[in-house]
Amino acid sequence: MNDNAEHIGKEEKSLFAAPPMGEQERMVEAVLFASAEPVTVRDLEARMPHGCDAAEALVHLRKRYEGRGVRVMRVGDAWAMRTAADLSFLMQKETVETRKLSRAAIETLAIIAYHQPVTRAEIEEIRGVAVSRGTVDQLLEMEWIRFGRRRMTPGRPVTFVVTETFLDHFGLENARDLPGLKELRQAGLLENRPLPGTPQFGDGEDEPEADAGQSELFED
Amino acid sequence: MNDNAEHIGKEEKSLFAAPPMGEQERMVEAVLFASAEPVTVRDLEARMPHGCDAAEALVHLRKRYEGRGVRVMRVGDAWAMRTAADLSFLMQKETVETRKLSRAAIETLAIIAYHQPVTRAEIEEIRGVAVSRGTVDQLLEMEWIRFGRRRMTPGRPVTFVVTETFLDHFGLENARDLPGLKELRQAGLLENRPLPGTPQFGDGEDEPEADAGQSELFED
Amino acid sequence: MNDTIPFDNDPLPQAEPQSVADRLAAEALIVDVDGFEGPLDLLLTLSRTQKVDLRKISVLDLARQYLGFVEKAKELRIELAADYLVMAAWLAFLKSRLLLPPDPTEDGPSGEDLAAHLAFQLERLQAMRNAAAQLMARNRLGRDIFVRGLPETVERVKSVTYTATLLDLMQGYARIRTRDEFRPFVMDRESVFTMEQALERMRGLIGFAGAWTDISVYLPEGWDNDPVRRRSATAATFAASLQLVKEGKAELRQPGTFEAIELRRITED
Repeated sequence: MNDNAEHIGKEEKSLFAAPPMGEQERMVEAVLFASAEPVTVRDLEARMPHGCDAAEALVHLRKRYEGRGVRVMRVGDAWAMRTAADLSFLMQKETVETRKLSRAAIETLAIIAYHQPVTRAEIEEIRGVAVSRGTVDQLLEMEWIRFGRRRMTPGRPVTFVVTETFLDHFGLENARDLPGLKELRQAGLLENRPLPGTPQFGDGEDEPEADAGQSELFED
Repeated sequence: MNDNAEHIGKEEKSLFAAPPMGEQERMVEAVLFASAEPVTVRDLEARMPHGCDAAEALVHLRKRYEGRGVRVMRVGDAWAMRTAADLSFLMQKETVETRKLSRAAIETLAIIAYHQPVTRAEIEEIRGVAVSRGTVDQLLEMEWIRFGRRRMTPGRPVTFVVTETFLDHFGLENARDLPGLKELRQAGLLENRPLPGTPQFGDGEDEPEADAGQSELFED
Repeated sequence: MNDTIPFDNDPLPQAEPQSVADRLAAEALIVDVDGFEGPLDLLLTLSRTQKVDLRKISVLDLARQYLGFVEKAKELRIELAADYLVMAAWLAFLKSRLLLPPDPTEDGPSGEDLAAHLAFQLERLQAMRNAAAQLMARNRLGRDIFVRGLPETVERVKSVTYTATLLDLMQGYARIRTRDEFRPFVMDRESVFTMEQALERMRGLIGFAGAWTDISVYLPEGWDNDPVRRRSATAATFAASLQLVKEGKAELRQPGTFEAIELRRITED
């Protein structure tokens, strides 16, 4: 029957019974696949041999594609085949580009790491330059910093602290592991001697503040 | 596992097992379905999660679509989904009017397909007439042929080979599947037999290259 | 291959086709000469009149037919392209080779070899034509087989990952914390009295210095209390005095070591 159906022209076919449902299902499948737009049941039947029941074929086809990578979907009063929504990630070609963090971002991040919790105004004071919103947003987005407790001072400014993601990335157990200025100097990262009488962060005076910071580092 | 996999970045995913084969099959199905062009195994795997075996998934998928209205077809090194040929009568709407090829173009195409890699001089020798530039240009433009390696004979003539687009158009898995290829070869009709008494360049020298022809068909 | 070329002793020396039908066919060929794709194509068409496998074709007959065709074309004053004539000459040569007993003194390929090659060329061309027909008769994309009607384009998502090392971080911090130490040297202008200032001041005052005067008298007001300012002003005033001496407007003297330096104007007369 199947073979016959293929060799007999459309007109003659109408004299015979409609093709078996399995065959009708194949037809609907092929038309939906190749069509550039959704196809109505009426259109389907107009294209299929006489006596076909496209609606029923669609029910079968739809069941067949259940849970597959491709779905038979209703679009208005027409039908179409689409890739499964959960596989949409396959339709994207991801290219990952690794870029060095900008100098502004590194400096801001460093200040937050060494001085946390720290307000934006404090960061600006230390850097001596305004901190752009984009820089802070970028660090927040990267999840290297997050908002800490509000400072209990006028205006109740928000503070920033570094996150666990930050510690992970830099291989630190906690922010206290960051080397102090003295160690930076010993490591040759600071070349010149400080001016006498210049207070140094991380040198004694800052310790209590840094300590206070740590306790609220992972608060929620 | 599945849910997790979606929330974990690509790098971390490699630490876990690849998705189950059923899931991989769905992915291959979705990608092939969505693309009008054949997709290589390499491309498939680049788009699928790490550790997937697209080739194996393709075997399953191909079996699944056996006898359906849509087929999974191999085109050279790539794979594509195409409607079953016996349902073409449903597709008047989708039929693309292809440019009518001249007899010269058709013959030239066949000669390139069966004799590839083949030089223009060899095509002319077989047809007994000069090959017009327009004929070759047309075939190149249709992307049915492309330039192959230069022949290592005096003048280093350029050769022509057929493309993946050619295979796709004629529903061939690869150039070895050309109809009657084996018989023609056995009958010695694909040999480049020189006119007795005329010295021919590249006698013998060409043989290994001609053999390599099939294997280097889709070299890059 | 040699045995496939029958050496029939055709009594007809000329190349006239044998029957009326053949003759008509030949004339039809000539009328259609533009439709042929060269001599090989014509030969292939002529060979069909032999109605045999191309491997068993009589090349001699074929050569006769071809030469007959060319003759006929000449009679009808039809211009034949050069390659048809070249082929005719070659076939005439081949015909003579095939008909005459081989000359042992002559080298080169035998008539049989040449005939076999021509038969091979015809067979190969026919094979390619058959192959082309088979190829074109295949199920073809866009006619019998169809692609996805609504392909989804692959969206290219470019994601940028920013990285920094601990060293970057520490260097960044070090850079900020040591910025003050690195700042370029800038003179504290507040406590500096320049030589230019002193010179200007002294030019105004020198006119009154008729007698020896301690140059400390020339220090500007307010510069003698703060030691830093006094040092600067003293140095500048002394330098300005030297300049005036150099210009010949004043003379300097110091009675003894660490004693006051005195200045007096020189009157020009």
